[in-house]
This record gives sequence, structure tokens and C-alpha cells, in this order.
Amino acid sequence: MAEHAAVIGIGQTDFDAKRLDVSQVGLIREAAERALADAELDWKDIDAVVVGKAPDMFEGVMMPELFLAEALGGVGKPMLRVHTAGSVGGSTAIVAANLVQSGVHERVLTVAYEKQSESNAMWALSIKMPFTPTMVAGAGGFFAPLIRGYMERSGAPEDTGIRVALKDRLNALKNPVAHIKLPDVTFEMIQNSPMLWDPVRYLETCPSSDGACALVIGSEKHARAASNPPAWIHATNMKTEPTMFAGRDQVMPRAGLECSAELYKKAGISDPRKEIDCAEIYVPFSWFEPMWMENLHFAPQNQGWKMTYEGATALDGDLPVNMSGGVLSTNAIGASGMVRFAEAAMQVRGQAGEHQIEGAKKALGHAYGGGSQYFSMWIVADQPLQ
Amino acid sequence: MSEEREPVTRIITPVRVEYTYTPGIASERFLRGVREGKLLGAACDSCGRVYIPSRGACPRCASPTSEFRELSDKGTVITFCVVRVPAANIDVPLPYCTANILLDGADISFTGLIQGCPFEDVRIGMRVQAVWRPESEWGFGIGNIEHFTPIDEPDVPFAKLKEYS
Amino acid sequence: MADTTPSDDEGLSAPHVLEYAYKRSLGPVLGRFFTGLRDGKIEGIRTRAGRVLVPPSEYDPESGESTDEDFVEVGPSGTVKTWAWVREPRKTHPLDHPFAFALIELDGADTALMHVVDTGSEAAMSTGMRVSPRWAAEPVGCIQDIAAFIPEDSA
Amino acid sequence: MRDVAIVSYAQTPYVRSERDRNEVEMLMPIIDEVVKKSGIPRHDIGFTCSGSTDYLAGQSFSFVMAVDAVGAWPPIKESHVEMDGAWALYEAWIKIQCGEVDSALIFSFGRSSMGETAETMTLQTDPYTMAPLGPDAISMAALQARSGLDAGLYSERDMAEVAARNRRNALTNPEAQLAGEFDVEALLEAPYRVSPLRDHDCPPITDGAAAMVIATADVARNPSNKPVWIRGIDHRLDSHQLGSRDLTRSPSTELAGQKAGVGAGKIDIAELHAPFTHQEIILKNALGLDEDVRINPSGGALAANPMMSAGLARIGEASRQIAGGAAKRAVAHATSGPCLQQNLVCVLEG
Repeated sequence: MAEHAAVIGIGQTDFDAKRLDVSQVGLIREAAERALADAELDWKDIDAVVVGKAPDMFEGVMMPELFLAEALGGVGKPMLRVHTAGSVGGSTAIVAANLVQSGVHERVLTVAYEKQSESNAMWALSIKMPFTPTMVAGAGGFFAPLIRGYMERSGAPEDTGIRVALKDRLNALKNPVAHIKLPDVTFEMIQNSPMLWDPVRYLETCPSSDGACALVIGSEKHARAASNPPAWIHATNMKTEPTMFAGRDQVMPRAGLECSAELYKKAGISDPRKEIDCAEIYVPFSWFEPMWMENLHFAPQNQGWKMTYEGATALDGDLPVNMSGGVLSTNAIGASGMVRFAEAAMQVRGQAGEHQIEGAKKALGHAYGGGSQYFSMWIVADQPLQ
Repeated sequence: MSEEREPVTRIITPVRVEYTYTPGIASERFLRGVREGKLLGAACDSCGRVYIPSRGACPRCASPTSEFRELSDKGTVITFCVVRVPAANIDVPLPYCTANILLDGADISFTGLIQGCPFEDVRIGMRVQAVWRPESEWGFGIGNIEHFTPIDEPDVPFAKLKEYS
Repeated sequence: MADTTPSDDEGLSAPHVLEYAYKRSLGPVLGRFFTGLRDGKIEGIRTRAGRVLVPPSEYDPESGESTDEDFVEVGPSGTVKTWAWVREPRKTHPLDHPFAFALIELDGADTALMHVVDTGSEAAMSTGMRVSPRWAAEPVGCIQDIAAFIPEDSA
Repeated sequence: MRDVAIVSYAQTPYVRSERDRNEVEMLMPIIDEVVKKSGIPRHDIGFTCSGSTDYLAGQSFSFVMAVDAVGAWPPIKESHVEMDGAWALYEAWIKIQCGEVDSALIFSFGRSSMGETAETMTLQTDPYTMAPLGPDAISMAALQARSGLDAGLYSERDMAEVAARNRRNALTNPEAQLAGEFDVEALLEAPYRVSPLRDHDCPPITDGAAAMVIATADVARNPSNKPVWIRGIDHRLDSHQLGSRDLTRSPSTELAGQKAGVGAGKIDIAELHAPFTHQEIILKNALGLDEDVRINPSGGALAANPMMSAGLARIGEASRQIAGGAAKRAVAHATSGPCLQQNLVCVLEG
């Protein structure tokens, strides 16, 4: 029943630790103007705007989309603001896609951003509440124990995470907008970087970035009329489970397993490892690559690490993962999910420059958030779904 | 004179919002228990699983957790990490070890500090017990437990813990 | 570790404060606006459609189009378009005695700036009244460099 | 478009302070109630969407814990807007229009009593040129109120009459917070709070939550409920800078009302999310409502203003009027942002 929809414009800002040259307005406009230019559209061509970002405490503005909306040409238009924790960039793109797939709108602009330099991520992510002494040291303090749980159950070699980090950091060198670029990065440099949340090392961890990502999503009519190739949206899916409950498998969350299984079914994919040409997934700590390889059904349980080890996830592997350099290289939290979705679309449009996977026809974009409990994903391709 | 000054590129805008926080019925019951040195778990009305602390609901059933029961202060390490990086909201000296601890009689783990052994000895399945602060320092918070320390009991096999990890 | 003291026996409660001094980079347009305020002048920006916006923005709110860096000095006097008399200032307000919030259309501008007017009494306020800025003693480059607007004839 | 109906609605009793219950404890009973009333098995509900804001809770990711009240196991399709629940309803309606699901649970919540709401709303303003001056929600509304008074669109007496009518209407609403008979003359003798607004022109501070289930025709029609059809729903936005708007009008409401089809038939009742008295008059004009339209039979936001739920509650209250037979066709409205910046309009029919 859903109408076809496609990504017809993509824009990312240059990402950096502190984009001191722009205001929040300038930041989102940089991404949005690049997306409009890519789509060869003007502000007046846009029917609706969808904004996504993570907690308002990052920038200290309650519902900042209200003051930003007019900078996105939103006056007189519908505007939505999505917030689903770390997965928000992906969820936001899905809401925008739904506005077109529903037949309600023809061309929708969606922007996700974070300007983390305005405050401190560790503070904003875990505000201390009364009666509750904070024990968990930011996202790393939450996820490091889960990584240890994965190491225990899978028996993965201890250097798996280092190998992932090395691959992603080398990939980032090919991405002009990536935040962290280490031209002389080596296995030893990562291995010798300080342990922050043992077993997670500094160079196995994502940075805090300022940046934004924007997409223009168009209906079939507009996708066919566009002069740049569209990325056809074959399937989207979102899935949630509670953060903490008795018997929850936090290492291999069922929400992720089901989200991806349903996604493939909708997209008519029966063997994801074979049929998907590349995947851009949300890996804020290097060990999450092997974990998500299993959660996304690319590898059997407890064997995801083998894909990293065998080079399957490298740019020249059979399933390249995080061609852009991933979240490990660039992490403006609210935007991070959308950047994953955008990279998948860039690949199937043949637009990914030096990190292009040759002949990529079908790609996965993936994001997760909260305590590994919110998942959002899409499959995009160079042709519409039959 | 003003021509010589640098252009303004950044402003500082202090934001201060004040709240009076109330924790809710179930959390308050737990906090009043811990004030007395008791660890009160709460069982789900529907599935019977025991939460500590409970926020009032069993998230898997969306049922209230009405029946409170006192749990042991002994438990098992489900997983852990050693923190070597400062965090804005934590004042524990670095480095320190935090663990997800499953108290005996509970069906969900919570986070506690592990002390009393070298970090290298902390392992999944290790048995631990709460070390309480002096009673005179007790307040309404799980901070009444200063840390958990290893006890001389055999490790719990990983297979038995996998459901909680 | 009494991290909290309950306020009474009826139910536990505790003060909770969210506090952070945000550092906001301004970009070219607001940067120029605040630099101007520090130096004692108020600048708006002209949109491609010809309207002068105060405060200036990087875009035209009506069309979304970018504004070119066509700055226009406005005011410093202007006309009160509407106002609200605050009898009991809150601690978050810029003045500690009764004052008005107002939308002020500065001479040469097509939009009104939100700011405060310090007249001492509500009776001295009226829609359409003329006001001028009272500058802060030590301007630093922020909206509070205008400490308040005051009636033009008393400036 | 697929026909979509509201099949059940519930809200907490609206009170000045939910002293004891946390958000999950507030939500669990009403979610349970709407799911049961919908006649749809809980695990068959296709999608869940909630609306809330972190700044009411004073906590980042405050919506995450609310999932505990839903029963998200096995995992559910779920999303969240940092907006009033009315926009969560819109996202859910879109999801159904995509054909992806046939039913959805919507909920929203907030405990305003923990903070100083009017001051918290300052954080919603432009952080460069407005927020540093500390404009609170009441002062901004007062700027708007005077614009209309100066333009001769209404008088202070008209505003007091709006307050008196809403709070009289609230007498029949057991969940309202502020109800009673008020004498307009006496109201007008009260001192200004922030002139030209008096206390009666402003909403109470309210804690509360609301929940709703919507579904397509084949799912909605079951023996346990009486569907109320969403015939049109649209939302639009105005400029944020108060000084670049004509505050005496609400162009975004006018546009959303046209798109939602308000004028396509006779409206019996309207539930308008007008936290301030003068805003009801502006909204009534923007929607082109006739004099015989009964406005806010529930008492509206002047009788209870649960932040983040007050908009969804308007839609829920309007659906109750239709389900109860008091109206055939209704318009419901939700607002967000300073001085009616963003507006959603929904047309309902029995």
C-alpha cells in the first residue's frame, strides 16, 4: 500500500569537535543547503520538515526545533521533532520517509544534528538525579560491561576490537567530512592507547562532534525526475524494548534481532550477507561491530568476530561495514543515526567518493540507542522494490 | 578604541532550572527500606519476577510490582568494567571497578562498586557481598552501600548467569 | 552518605538543579550583531525581499532563503508595538524591580525586537511610545548590552 | 487515505501535583485502560508513539523509562516525539497511512509540579537574543494579549468571560483541576498578574498523562467500542520571533484548519488548546468557528493544563463528546511554542 519513496538529496556538514564558526542555525543550514543543492530543489519546494536530535540538555534549549524551524524554511509547513535516544537520526529519517510513503507529502526535508561543544556530553547524557548515586560513567561505563559479556560468551580474541577500530579509522581517511582523522594510525597505536572503561580503549571509542546531516526524501515522481540518482527506500523498521527487565539479554537484544529480521523480510531479502552489498551501522565502541554482525543476522551467534578477523567487513571484503569511518570517527549524537542512513544511500547512488564500494546496489543503514534498546534501520537500493 | 577589539564570536549563556524531585511510590518504598539497611525487592504482580530497585512496574509485563520482600545483600557479578576516565557526575577516585550485580533472590542486576580485591581478580560469576557505610551515615539512597567485596563462595557458572547478562 | 534529606515525612522529595553555562558560537550574522551591540550600535540585516530584520538572522523567516550580509544600522530609538507589565519580577528576569517586556520596532527595521522597558511604573507605558536603549556600563557582546530601553525623552 | 478512528481514550485525573506517583506509575493504569477498552489484544497493537519533554522531568532521556509502562515485550514498533502527544498521534496516523500497521497506542505525560513551568518555558526561546532576557511563558502570552486588545479584537471582559465559561464547563468534567462558577465582574476587579493578564487568564499548573488507541476501520469496529473517525489532521508552524509575527492572528492554525477540512461541514463542538484566555478567541477566529459552536465543553487548558498532554487531551475530550452522543462533528486543536507558534488541527466525526 505504501507509496515508493527515495532519497533524492543528501547533505552533511563538515564535522569537528567544535564548529566555532557557526551557530546552531548555521550548522543545520549547512547540511540542509547541501541536501537541497544535491536534490536541485529550493526551500519553497519542500512540503514538510522533520528534525531529530538527542537530549535538549546538550544545547540547553527546550525543543530547539521551534526556534530552528524557520531556518529550515519551516514557516507555514508541518514540522515534527523526533527523539528516540541514540537511534534518533535513523528514526527521524524513517518518519520523514513515512510522510512520503503515506502519500501525504511529496518532498520532505529532514535534518538531524548535535552541537555538543555547547556543553559537555558526559554531563548531559547522565544528569545526576536525587536519591540515585551515579555509578555508570557515561555511555562507555554502560556499554563496556556488555562488551565484556560478549567477549565471555563468544570467546572472541581480545584484539578484535582493535582490528575494528583500525579498519574504521583507515576508512575515515577517505571521508572528507569525518571528524577524527589519524593519517598514521596503526594497530599498535590503538593497542597502546589508554584504557578508559576496561576493556574499551581510547581509540576504540567514539568522539564528541558538532555536526548535522540532512536528507531530502521524494516521492516516486520526484525521484524519477531528479537528475542525480535516487536511493530507493525498500524497507524501514523501528523496534524498542525496555531498558532493564528481568531476563533481558542486553548483549544480544531481541529488539535488534527482530527489527533486522522483519526489515529483510519487507525488503525481500532472504540471505542478508549475500544480498546486501555494504552496511553502515552504529558502532560507538569498536566491539559493537562483531556484536551487531550477529544481531543483524550477518553471522551466526558468537561468530560475528570472525567477520572482522577474516576481513569480511573491510572495504574490499564481502560485506564492507562502516565505509565512512563510522561513529568511531564522527559522532554528533543526534545526527549519527542519520549519517549511517545517508552513507547507505550515498553508496547505492554511487556518490561515496573514495569510500565508494564499487557496484553497491543494496545497502543497510542502522542505528541504535538507549541501553541497546532502540533500533532503527533501512534498506536502500539503486532500483525501486519490485 | 572599539575598532581595536576582536569581534564577538561566542557568548556564554548560563542556564539554571530548579526542580523539587519526587521519586514515586515504589522507589520511595525502596529508599525507606535502604534507610533502615534493608534491600527491598518488589515482585511483579503478573510474572512474579523480583526487581530491585523497582520503579513500580515490571517492564516486560507492564504490571505493577506490589509485593515487597527483603533480599540478601549477597550477590553474583554478572559483568563488570574498570573505569579509568573521569565522569562529570561521579566523585569516586580513579580507577575503580563497577559491576552489574545480581542479588540473591532478585531477577535483575544493578550497578555497584567492587572493592577488596585487585581488579585482575574480578571475574564474571564471582560472589560478592555489600559493605555498608556506618549506620550513622545512612540516608535515602543505595549509596548506603559503600561497595561490594568478594566472599569465599564458589563462583556461579556462566551458563547460569547468561540470562541476566 | 546522606545524599538527600527528605523535606518532610509525607513523602520523599529533594531539590534537583540543572545548571550549565552553555558556550554558544555565533556565526557571521549574530556575531556581527553582538559585536555591534558591544560597540554601541544596533544592526539589522536586509533580506533579498527588502525587509530589515532585527535581530538579524542568516535566513529570511518567510522564505527560508539565506540573507546576504547586507547589514543596516537601525534605531537606536524605536516604537513599542506591544508590552507586558511585570509587577513581580522573577529571579530569571533581567531587572529586579517592576518593568515591561516589549516588542520594539527600531527605526529603520521591519520586525520588532523583544526586550525590556524600564519606566518605573505601568502608567508610564503605552503602546506606540518611543523608547531608546540604556546601554550596559560594560558591554561584552550580548543581548544584555542593552540593559533596558527607556522612554526616548528621558534618554 | 485509510479511514482511521479513535477507539479509546483515557487520562489521569488532572491535579496540581502528582506528589506520589512517578511517570510510569501515572501511565500504567491509563495505558491498561485504553488497551482494554479498545478491544484489541495488547500485542496486536501495531505501533506505539509517545510525546514528552526532558525539561519537565529535569532529566535527559526521560521518555525512555516511560516504555516500562507499555509492556514492550516482546519488542514493539515504537517512536517518540519531543512534542505534545497530539503530534505523537500524527506520527501514528502517518504510520497507519503507510499501510505498515492497522492500530496504534499513543500516550503523553508530564509532571510540571516538579519545576517552575513558566520559567522552564523560557528555555524554549531563541537562545541567543531571547532566552538570556528570561521571558517567561506568561509574559510572552501577555505581549500577545495586548496586541489583540490594542487592535480592538476583544476586551478584557471578553477574556474574563472565556475563563468563566471554561471553568463552568469543567464542573461536569470529573478529571478537570480547576472548575467553578466565577463572576466576571469580580474577575475583572482582580489585580493584573502580568498586565494585561490576570490570574484567571492563565492556566493552572497541572500534572497528568493521557493515552489513546487508534485503528483502521476493520480493526476499530468491534463490539467493545464506538469509533470516532479522524476525518482530517494537519499541523503548521509560524515564525519563532514574536516581533516578526502578527500576534493577533494564528496563520498556522488557519492553514492547518483549511487542510484538515474544518469548513467542510457543520462543527458542533471545538476543543481548543488555549492555555490563555485571549488565545481561545484568536483560535476561534482562525478556525472560522460560528457563534453556536460549543467551545471546550471539557473546560479546556484553562481548567487543566497538563504540559505535553493538553493537546492530545483536547482530541481525546472531543472524541468523548462524539462517542457520548453530544456532538456529531468536532474540531480539536493542539498548540506548542510561544504565543501559539505551532498548531495542529484535527476534525472528528461519529
